[in-house]
Amino acid sequence: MNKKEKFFSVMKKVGTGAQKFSKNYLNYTVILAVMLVFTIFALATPMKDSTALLFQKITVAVILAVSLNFVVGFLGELSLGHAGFMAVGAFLGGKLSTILVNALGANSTNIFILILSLVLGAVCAAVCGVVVGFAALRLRGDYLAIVTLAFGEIVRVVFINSSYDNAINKINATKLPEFIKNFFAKILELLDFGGALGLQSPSFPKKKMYILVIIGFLLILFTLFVIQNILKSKTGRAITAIRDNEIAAKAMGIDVTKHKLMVFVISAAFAGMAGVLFSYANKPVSASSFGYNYSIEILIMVVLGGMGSINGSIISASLITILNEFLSKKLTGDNAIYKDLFYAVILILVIIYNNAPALKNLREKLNLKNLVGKLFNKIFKRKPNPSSVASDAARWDVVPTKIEMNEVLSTDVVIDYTGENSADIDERGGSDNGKEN
Amino acid sequence: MKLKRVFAIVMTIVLCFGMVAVLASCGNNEVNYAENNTKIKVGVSGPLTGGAAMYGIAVKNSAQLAIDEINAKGGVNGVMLELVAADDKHDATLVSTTYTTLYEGGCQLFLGTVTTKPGIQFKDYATEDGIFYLTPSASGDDIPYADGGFQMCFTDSNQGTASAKLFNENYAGKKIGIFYKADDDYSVGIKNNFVKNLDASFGKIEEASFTGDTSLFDSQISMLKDCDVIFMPIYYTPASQFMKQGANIVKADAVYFGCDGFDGIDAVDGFAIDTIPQEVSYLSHFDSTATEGPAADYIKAYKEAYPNEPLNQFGAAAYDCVYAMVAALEKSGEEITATMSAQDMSEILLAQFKGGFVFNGVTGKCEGENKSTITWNADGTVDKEAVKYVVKEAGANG
Amino acid sequence: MAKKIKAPKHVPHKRENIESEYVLETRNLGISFGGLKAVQDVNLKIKKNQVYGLIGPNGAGKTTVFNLLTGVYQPTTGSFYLNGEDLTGLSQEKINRKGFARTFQNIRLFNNMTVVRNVMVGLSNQPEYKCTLFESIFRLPRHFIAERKMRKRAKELLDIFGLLDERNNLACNLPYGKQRKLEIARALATNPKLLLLDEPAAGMNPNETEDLVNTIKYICENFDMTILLIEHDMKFVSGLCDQITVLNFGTVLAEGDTKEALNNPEVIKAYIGG
Amino acid sequence: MDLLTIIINGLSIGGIYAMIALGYTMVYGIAKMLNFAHGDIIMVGAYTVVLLFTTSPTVGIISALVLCVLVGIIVEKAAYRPLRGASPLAVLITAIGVSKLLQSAAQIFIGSEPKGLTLNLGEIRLGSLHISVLTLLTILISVAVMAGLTLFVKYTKMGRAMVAVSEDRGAAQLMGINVNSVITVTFIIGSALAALAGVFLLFKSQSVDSTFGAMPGIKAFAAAVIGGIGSIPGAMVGGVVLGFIEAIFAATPLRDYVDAIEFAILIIVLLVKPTGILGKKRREKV
Repeated sequence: MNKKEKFFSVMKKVGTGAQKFSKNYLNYTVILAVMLVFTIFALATPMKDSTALLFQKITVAVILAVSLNFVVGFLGELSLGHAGFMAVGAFLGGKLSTILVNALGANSTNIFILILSLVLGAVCAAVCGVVVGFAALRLRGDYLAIVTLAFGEIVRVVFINSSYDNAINKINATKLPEFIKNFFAKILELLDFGGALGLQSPSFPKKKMYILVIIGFLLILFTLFVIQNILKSKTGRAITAIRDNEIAAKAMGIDVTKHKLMVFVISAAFAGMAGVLFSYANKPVSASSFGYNYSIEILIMVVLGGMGSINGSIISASLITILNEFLSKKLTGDNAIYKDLFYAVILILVIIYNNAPALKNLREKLNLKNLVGKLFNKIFKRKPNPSSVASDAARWDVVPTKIEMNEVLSTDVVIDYTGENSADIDERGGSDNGKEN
Repeated sequence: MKLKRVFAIVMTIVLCFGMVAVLASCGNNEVNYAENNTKIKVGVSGPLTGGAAMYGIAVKNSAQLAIDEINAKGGVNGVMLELVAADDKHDATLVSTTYTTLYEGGCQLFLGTVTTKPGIQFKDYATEDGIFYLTPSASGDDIPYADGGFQMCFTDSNQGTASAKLFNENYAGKKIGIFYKADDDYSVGIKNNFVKNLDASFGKIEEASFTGDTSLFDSQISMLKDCDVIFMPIYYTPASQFMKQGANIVKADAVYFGCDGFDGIDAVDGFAIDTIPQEVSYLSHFDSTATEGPAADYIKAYKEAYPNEPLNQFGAAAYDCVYAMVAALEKSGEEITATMSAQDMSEILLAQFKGGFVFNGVTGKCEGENKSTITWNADGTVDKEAVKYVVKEAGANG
Repeated sequence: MAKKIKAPKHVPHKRENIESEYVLETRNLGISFGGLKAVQDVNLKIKKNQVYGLIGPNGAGKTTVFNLLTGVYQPTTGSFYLNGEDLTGLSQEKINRKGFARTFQNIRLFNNMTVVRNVMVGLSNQPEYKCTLFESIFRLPRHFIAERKMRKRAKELLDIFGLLDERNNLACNLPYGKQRKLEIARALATNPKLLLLDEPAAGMNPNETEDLVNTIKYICENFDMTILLIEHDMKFVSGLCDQITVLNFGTVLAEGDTKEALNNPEVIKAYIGG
Repeated sequence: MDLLTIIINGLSIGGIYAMIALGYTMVYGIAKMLNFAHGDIIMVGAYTVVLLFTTSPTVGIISALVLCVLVGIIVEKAAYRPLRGASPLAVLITAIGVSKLLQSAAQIFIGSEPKGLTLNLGEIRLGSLHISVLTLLTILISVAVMAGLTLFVKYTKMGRAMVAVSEDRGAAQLMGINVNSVITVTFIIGSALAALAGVFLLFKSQSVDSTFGAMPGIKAFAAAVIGGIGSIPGAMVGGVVLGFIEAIFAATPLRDYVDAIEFAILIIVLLVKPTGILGKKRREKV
């Protein structure tokens, strides 16, 4: 088979697959289509570097936004440490690829090594997800948000100080036996993530960046596949049930512990993967890129796309990334600050519009929520009559905005003083609705 | 129902075609110099906003100043120059944008990045495209390389070594302290080399560090208060905060000794340097307090052109960079046109810079009215003389 | 991490099963918050297929008993048994899986989910709909089979409560009475052996109440169900329950046949005031 | 570093954290929201003082108080009040938005370069020990503020109304307490405390930029949590504890990990004793 035939046969297969998907899964179809067009272009004509680099950023942003939405939109917990998970993936995946590339003398574009790094990055981030998930079992709302923020900062500080040249020198200056010195040196070398300057892990050259973009698209599809399938299963119902009313969910026999941990772990794993993609596109991988501000940037994407709307997250992540790129070229000097101001104002307005109890009537009248998602549903998927909007298969697109969510979140702290499964529930939020007995 | 599905397919196709159009408009990878360029474009990526903006702005202004001067004198063999500055906010992840903006925008001469962290990514890209750059101020040890990355400033390790040498000669027997920023590659790089090259006779060196945006240095001051000489491989803002907060606690006859990051410390907003009793000096390749000689001429020209903008050694180095590249082009004797490709121009420059090119500039040690002599090593590092400048003598005057 | 140094002197209950003819048996069940004994010495004995009433004035500790039985609170004294199996000290979800299902006094539905999905949440843990997360993610046949079966079962349950037509509406959009019914349907979905209803008729008009009485009777007969309910509406209680326990200030005031207990002078005194 | 120096350093930074934490704890206890923008109100105060310092320090401090209170009221009315009764998630995200808004506004109006001043209040020498007057002032004023707040809460009508609102907003409303005005007063007090903290923080660091308050803000929240959120003495204790942690670790090789250690302690406190050192526990009714 020559190259052309092979290409067409692959295309044909992908084509039939795409048709099958499009029946039920619109977002897969669109992303697949975009990916195919991109691939054709990348292969047919050498595409501009800036285009490939932009798409690379978009793929990372989409994975991050969708995985954060899983926690914020569906579990109903605010995570301000998503960039921390990403950092774990970026550094550990990047470290692995550095070691492997050096050890095997391989090319930095070796796909096999990339996949191994993706796996390691995801696993390590998932382990951190377990740690934060455990916090989520005991804490809720503001407190959990602070813990995730603290987690992100800890990760950043640890990686930014991860250069141990001084420690190695100090150990070498001692009178320890040589093998112990070597042992410590090896360990510290393994833990060395470049410190302040960052990790100079292997990355794709610009001309090959399209390969990373295609892998990014495949990872988006994988992310959607996992998260959407979870959401459209009994596990997904359990997760949204916990979001809507944790106490009732427990009374229905739902293992809140298991589900919360699971959501944090899965979300962290995908953030870790996005981190590995990031490490393959950026040099050096610097811990200062993964600060609190980056977590907020992802959160903005999620909020503007609509909490609880996967399609919204995909669209807003893409648009915001493109807009950022555009603005950073167009706005120079002092004007660049207006971008941050703009996002801050938009964030506040969107939240107030979507959540203010006083605007309920306005909301119902305008019905703008998930405008894009709705347009999508309207155009592509669903019958236009109202009952189909509420068709339960699509119901995971709904965002909790009612007071009831307050009821869930107002109980911030669940303490277990006895150390057993006692259910002393600390009330910190103070419920606003007088319905409680 | 069926109609909707058809509509869905149509919509998807439209979307794809839209993307095709977008991608097509991006064109292919070849930069069309003949169409875009009427002048030689000089590109620089630096922080024009954010915390490090003062360095990027100084570089941008100084490069513009040099270009204006060169153009006024008739350009490079009659071809005019034009500056393109892109904002990387001192963020390595934005280099993908700034580099492509510059390269695809048709730049032919590159000043690289202003700071080190973005510079590494820039170096990668430049290597891939076969681009020569002469960075004014990205001082990291990873920045220079033999096949196209040259520096106008000293590398961090060279600065550390030079400072240590100076300490060995001048401060023997004194108690040395170091105050550095642990999460800054510039600071850590200099500090490590400084410690490595310091004579063993100094005994224990007190090390105090800080991270992030911290501006409270109580603990660090307490640790360093008994030192005779405090080495500060940091930028001037935290240094000035340390000096203000420690004015009464640190020994009054102590010396604050900095690197090129100190340049401009006497002009920090709200810092009355005369009120502190300690001596402040630094080792640098540029004297921003010069009142005569080439450095002073540059400062005068800069202040006339940009009266309210930051002025520091970054800018002076950028000013030299532009002149150096132009001088190299002119010296090569090749025909220079505005539509040459960046690669062609890089080839000419690289041959010059690797071939013992000598440049006379405002940075480095200027004797009287004579400009300094600057040469480059084959590995891309610069060879010029650093000078110790005393910003302020010991004793409070305020 | 959480050393038990700071924990209150709560001796962990050692679970021991007993021989019991009752679906629910509690022995000296009690809880105190700080020094306040909210509930003490409650001994309930509920036979199979019985509708048992738990009544008492406001603040008598009825809901607290429910919370003890469903694991929301851990009893400080006593124990309770389901068909002789000791469930004391288990967590809420475990108690539910053992066979206790409850409704709440202030309705706690999954408001942003559709009616049918609310019920399907209740069905999650039934062994006949078992499918692992892996099977769900990769859409293996068992996922589809389980989903189809769950949906069918959920529709059946909704049909019983006359909610079938509302199944694709959001739970929060239902009228109050239907929300109450949905809560019961959802509780039934967990296939309990004992159903605990906390004021099921609260806020209902007489017609709705009557409707509810019939539904509860229907459940009892057709689902082989035992029901423990809290209610203020005496007509409702006497129409449904064959036995009741009257609580006052956390202690049992009277128990036994509904008529007798209600005519007990102590009970009348507690209700009328005194 | 000797122990006394560590103690003094700890108290000096701890006093400032305590002052910020007091504001946090007031707002969190009564408005039941994590006011992420609290740190940025500190920045507003510090900028005001810096810009007016050459005119007159007193005028600067007074205008800082006034401006911060105004900003606090505006933020509360415009951003937080519409969300009263909405999910805490929404309120928290809005607070983050307000924080970003204030930071970028400061950058636009004042510029991204730090502004500074030079100030030397002198110091007291006791043998080898040097205590700066500023440190003493910081400690004295934060103790005074704590005492004042405690008295205010205990003995004034508004203070008691605040306690009532923090205990049960619904019931307080039924008792005829104007919850809106109580919350506004809380924000006024909180912002005034932030302004005060901003002044001291500025006098200490002698320089301010747009992210000046962000880190101290988050750390002070940590202090408030460690001390027990909602508790006025708790905020004080938490602030000092955090100050000591910082001072102690600054003298060890772990100094570069100070932030991480503080946050780790915060996480541990939240997991093990979420009510903090002096907080009290409540239960939710089902």
